[in-house]
Amino acid sequence: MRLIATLLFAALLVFGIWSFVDSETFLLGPMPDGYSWWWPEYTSTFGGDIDFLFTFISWLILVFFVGTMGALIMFVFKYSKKREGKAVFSHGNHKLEMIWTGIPAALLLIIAFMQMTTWADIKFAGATAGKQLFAEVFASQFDWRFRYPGIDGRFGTADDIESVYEFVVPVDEDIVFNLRSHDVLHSFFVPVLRLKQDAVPGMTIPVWFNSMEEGTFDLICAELCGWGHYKMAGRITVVSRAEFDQWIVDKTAEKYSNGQENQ
Amino acid sequence: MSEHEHPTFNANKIMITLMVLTAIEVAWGSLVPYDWKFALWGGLLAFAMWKGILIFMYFMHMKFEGWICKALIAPTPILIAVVFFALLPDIALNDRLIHEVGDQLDPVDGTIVEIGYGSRAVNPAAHK
Amino acid sequence: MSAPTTTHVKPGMGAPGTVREHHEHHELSFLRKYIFSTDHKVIGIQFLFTGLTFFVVGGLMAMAIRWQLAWPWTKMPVIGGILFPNTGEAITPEFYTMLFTMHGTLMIFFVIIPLLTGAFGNFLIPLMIGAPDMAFPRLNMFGYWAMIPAIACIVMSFMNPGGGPAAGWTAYPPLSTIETAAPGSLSAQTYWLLALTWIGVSSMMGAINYVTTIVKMRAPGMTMMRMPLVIWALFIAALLQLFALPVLTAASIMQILDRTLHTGFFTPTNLVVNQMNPEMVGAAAGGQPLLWQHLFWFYSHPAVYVMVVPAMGMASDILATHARKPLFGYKPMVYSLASIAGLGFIVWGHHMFTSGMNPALGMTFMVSTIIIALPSAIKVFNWLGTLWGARIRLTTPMLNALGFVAMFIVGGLSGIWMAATPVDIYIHDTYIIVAHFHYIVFGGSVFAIFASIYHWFPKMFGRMMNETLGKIHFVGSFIFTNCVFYMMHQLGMAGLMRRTAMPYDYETYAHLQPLNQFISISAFCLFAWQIIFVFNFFHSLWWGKRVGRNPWQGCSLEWEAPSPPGHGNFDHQIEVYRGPYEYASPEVEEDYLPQAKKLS
Amino acid sequence: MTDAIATYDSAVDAPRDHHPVYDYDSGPPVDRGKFAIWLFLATEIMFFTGLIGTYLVIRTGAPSWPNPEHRLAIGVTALNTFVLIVSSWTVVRGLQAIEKDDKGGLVKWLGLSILLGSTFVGIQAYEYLELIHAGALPNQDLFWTTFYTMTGFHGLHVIVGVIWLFCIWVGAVRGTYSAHNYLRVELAGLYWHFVDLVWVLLFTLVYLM
Ligand code: HEA
Ligand code: HEA
Ligand code: CUA
Ligand SMILES: [Cu+2]
Repeated sequence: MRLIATLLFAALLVFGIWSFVDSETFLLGPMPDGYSWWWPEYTSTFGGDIDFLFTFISWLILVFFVGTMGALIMFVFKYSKKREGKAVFSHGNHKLEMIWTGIPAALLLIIAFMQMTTWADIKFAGATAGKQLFAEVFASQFDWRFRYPGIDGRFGTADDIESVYEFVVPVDEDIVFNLRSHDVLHSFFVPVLRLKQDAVPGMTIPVWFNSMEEGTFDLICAELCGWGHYKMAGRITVVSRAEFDQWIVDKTAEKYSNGQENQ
Repeated sequence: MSEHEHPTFNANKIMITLMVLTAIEVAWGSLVPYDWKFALWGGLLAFAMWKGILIFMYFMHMKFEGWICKALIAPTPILIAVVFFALLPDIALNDRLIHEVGDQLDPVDGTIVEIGYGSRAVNPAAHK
Repeated sequence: MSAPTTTHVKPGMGAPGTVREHHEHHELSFLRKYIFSTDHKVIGIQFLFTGLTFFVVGGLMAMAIRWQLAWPWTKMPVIGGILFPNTGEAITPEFYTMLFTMHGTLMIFFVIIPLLTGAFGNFLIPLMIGAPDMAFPRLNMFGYWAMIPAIACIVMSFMNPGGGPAAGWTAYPPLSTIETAAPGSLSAQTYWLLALTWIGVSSMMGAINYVTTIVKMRAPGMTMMRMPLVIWALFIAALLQLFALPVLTAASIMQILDRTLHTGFFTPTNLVVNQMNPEMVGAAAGGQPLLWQHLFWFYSHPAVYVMVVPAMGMASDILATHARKPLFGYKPMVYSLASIAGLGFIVWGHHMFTSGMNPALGMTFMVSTIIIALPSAIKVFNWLGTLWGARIRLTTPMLNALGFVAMFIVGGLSGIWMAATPVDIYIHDTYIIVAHFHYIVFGGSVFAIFASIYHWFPKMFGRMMNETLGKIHFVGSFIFTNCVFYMMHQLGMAGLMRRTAMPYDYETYAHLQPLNQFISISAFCLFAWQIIFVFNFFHSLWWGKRVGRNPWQGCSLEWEAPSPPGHGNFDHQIEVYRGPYEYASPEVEEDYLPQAKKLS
Repeated sequence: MTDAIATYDSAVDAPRDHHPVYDYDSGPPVDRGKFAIWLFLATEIMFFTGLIGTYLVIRTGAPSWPNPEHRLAIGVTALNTFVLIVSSWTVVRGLQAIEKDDKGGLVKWLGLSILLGSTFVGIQAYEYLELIHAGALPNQDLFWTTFYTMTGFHGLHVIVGVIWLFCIWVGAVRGTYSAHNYLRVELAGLYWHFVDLVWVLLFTLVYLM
């Protein structure tokens, strides 16, 4: 039993380390084109900060994981052997207690401080205040709708453009949009952008991001919103500024040719 | 049976104080204009607290209780404060709320009251 | 801790050590003895059986969840025909929503909390502090009987013709309050809320009883600082319940009113759900969904500590007993338990980082959440300190307790990722969260429950559980648990969200199906493996080896009583002379020195 | 491993029959019942924290809130407040009577408290009926939502309190309580005062503010 127990716990340790060190292909070998068991590559400006924090914390907890699990395995292996005599008669050690309270406390405080600026950059009101509003995003059961100010750059005018499912944005620009819902909670989640924000009925929440790469990415609803939650998909298409302007023009033309100016 | 000599306090006096305070309170509530929030609320809250403390200390004789009963109640004021102050920024002072103002007819006296929230739109600048 | 001999005998209401005469000579009828019993041991065992029964139900639901995630929309073997005759014997999206809602609810409110505080709290508290029963035996009985309406409500909710509650165990409005938002949850959600309220009443009665008993009924010499850690843990968990639960009750009542009387606590203005505007059909509006989230988590975060704090206490006790060594750092352990509880009240916002909560508030909650990892760290290090230099007996309870420590470390450490607000933006509501809390509640609490069942089974029923079967059960459970839940981290890393009935339509998730199939197969194995436990449990109940008072050579007071203890628990007067963990004491020849043993 | 497990030895392990029950009072000098009732009151405080806290934040968050004077009959309720305060006072007098072993006094004062408590419930029921008649329902707007929830749950507490006091009163009529045995009176009183205290706050917050 002693050996089995030791091996069991050791297996968990080895497994754990392996999953960290070889995170890309862990267990199942190389994945097709860019997929991995790890986070997808980030494309937003603040993605790097988030990934850095994540990696930093990962290594920190890996150290604690290895330390504590290692000690556990060692003690189980060493002290479950049949031996003569009694166990060490000790009720604790004050100095040791101070050390293992102090070191984690310091590390935890460091983590706490490290993330404050990143958080403030992403979510604080200051990050979006006073910036040009790019679009309004409405979530509802079970689709995404995007409203653009259109050619005149103002909301609430006749040339506003509405798009369902597809959110087209220009690359390398700060995109500020208002997130709204008029039925239940939803959540705007784009894994590659490292962006998630719930849409709360009754609230208008300003959100921003800046995608550094062109491409199409999944937009996912990440908050339970009813039976169709699993299929509430959208798509973000990041294009160059020129393409984006062209898209707006095309959309406007389409709108008027369909005679849909009933705003 | 009881563990200690029972506190003797003049219950009649406390009762009369409570009565008087209530009377003043009602007067305060009706005399101070509804818009003088600070004076109205401040005064009323002070009176209510005063009365509450009188009841708590004397009628419930917490004043004469041992430390143990005090300790049992001690966490509650802290938690009350925690709940209240954590709810404030999100519910009471939430500047992301945006609702159209809905005028409603008062069911009792038929006057128009505003229920719901004013348009406190975010980023008015962004909207131009 | 080293056995001071002065006992702080404070005369209470009566003379110290009042001995009540025992008049019970007649046999109680079956009904009085096993059904309407006021005996804390019987009530504890009632909770145990109720909890385990619901564990099987909740487990079956988990299996259905896993079936859907591995082979979405395919014919469910065996039970598919019964459950879904109309949809090709496959799970429907509505049913999937109800499945995880009910799975989470049952597991938390009907399994883990009743097992930890109801079953072991009831059984252990009087025995371990040397009391004849709870302070209010009748109230205790009502505490169990308040479970019955709760069970009735949850069954009604489940059997509701339109479909079960569909808003997750967190029941976020408006999904949970507006009937058109989740077709099928018409009255089910109301029953669900009533069930929650009843279970709250049950917990509250229990908690009042536990705290009073622990404070007022300790045997002579049993000072607070000589109580076993389980008792400390149950004490603190009871306090958590007392101060947090009423807020949830208030919130559930508000939600019930929103649903039935159409009040407007959580309904914002100008809502349009499924072409229906609540105000048009006469509902009040102007409320806020976030209000519910705050009130809900104000209880439910402390509740997750209710689910782990008693488990920590049990693990501490079992580790010390089977390591034959005094617990390392008794006082720090007590203080860290208390600070987990205290801090537990100010961290609830970490469930709401991306919910639209004020970001400044988010930062505050982030700091407090990070700080709360510290007392847990102290506990882990002290458990390891206990193992150091020990003479470990690898019995089944010990193995399970070690399993608890290992998995609590994994689950707790992943909590640090989530506590970091920017990181949580990505991982909120992904499978990393699912992995995190299953590691703690299944790997942690459930393994601690297994350990406690193996450890205290002899005391409960006077018979031993089979050790060999127990070890086989542990090894398999440990392996499969890790296969299931460790791999969920990988799902979460790839961004897979929870509560998704069918993820593979998304390009981002398309490659995850094989991994999900692996997890599901492991989960089925995990479930099947529990048959060994069930067999062992019932077999030992009747045919297990008879044991004496102290089969594990433990120090705490429950081992002074006969197994199983009779009415009034102890057959001789108990006096306590030292702390609960005097193993390997040099003062005696054996390697343990019971609390109640008088040394000349 | 099993070597550690002591086998059953009927000489030491069998339970000894006909033993007394050892009941010991360890804790601080406060009665169990009183200890428990304070715990219970702590839960009640948290319950009303949930309700009143919700009201306060919803109210302060609303840019406009109807003046309660326009919607509620302050005068009647002020009278009701007096009634409840007096009932609290009579309970205190009852307790003081029984402390001096004045059994008749206890019956008298408790009876008065029950009457006053019932009056309170009656007046509140009347107020509700009037309001409902005028069309004020809890689904009207947030004012009525919070009003009915808070006063309704307080009303339920008053009803429970009246029933509780009534049970005590029956005991008092039968002469159960004496100067050496009045804990139950005190506990019921504590609950009653708590209900009174909540009303004092509610009256101010809901009716006057
Ligand atoms: C018993 C249950 C339990 C316990 C004990 C915990 C413990 C912790 N939890 Fe967990 N949690 C849940 C149950 C639990 N949780 C549940 C059920 C949910 C999801 C609810 C839902 O949405 O449905 C959840 C969700 C959840 C979230 C929300 C995630 C989200 O939805 O976005 C967060 C965020 O901060 C969090 C954090 C933590 C932290 C920091 C701890 C800490 O207490 C952990 C502390 C422990 C350790 C850190 C490990 C041991 C220590 C060491 C080995 C020493 C060294 C370590 C360091 C110095 C870092 N949890
Ligand atoms: C306390 C908690 C608990 C426990 C023990 C479990 C156990 C399990 N859970 Fe659960 N789970 C939750 C709490 C819990 N869960 C919660 C709160 C949620 C979130 C819900 C929500 O989103 O709203 C969730 C969600 C959840 C999901 C996510 C669903 C989704 O978001 O789409 C999944 C997916 O795989 C899952 C799987 C499992 C599995 C495979 C187990 C297995 O470990 C189960 C194995 C069960 C057994 C093996 C039972 C065996 C029985 C016995 C041992 C008793 C013996 C009986 C006698 C002797 C009489 N759970
Ligand atoms: Cu929309 Cu989930
Ligand atoms: Cu939490």
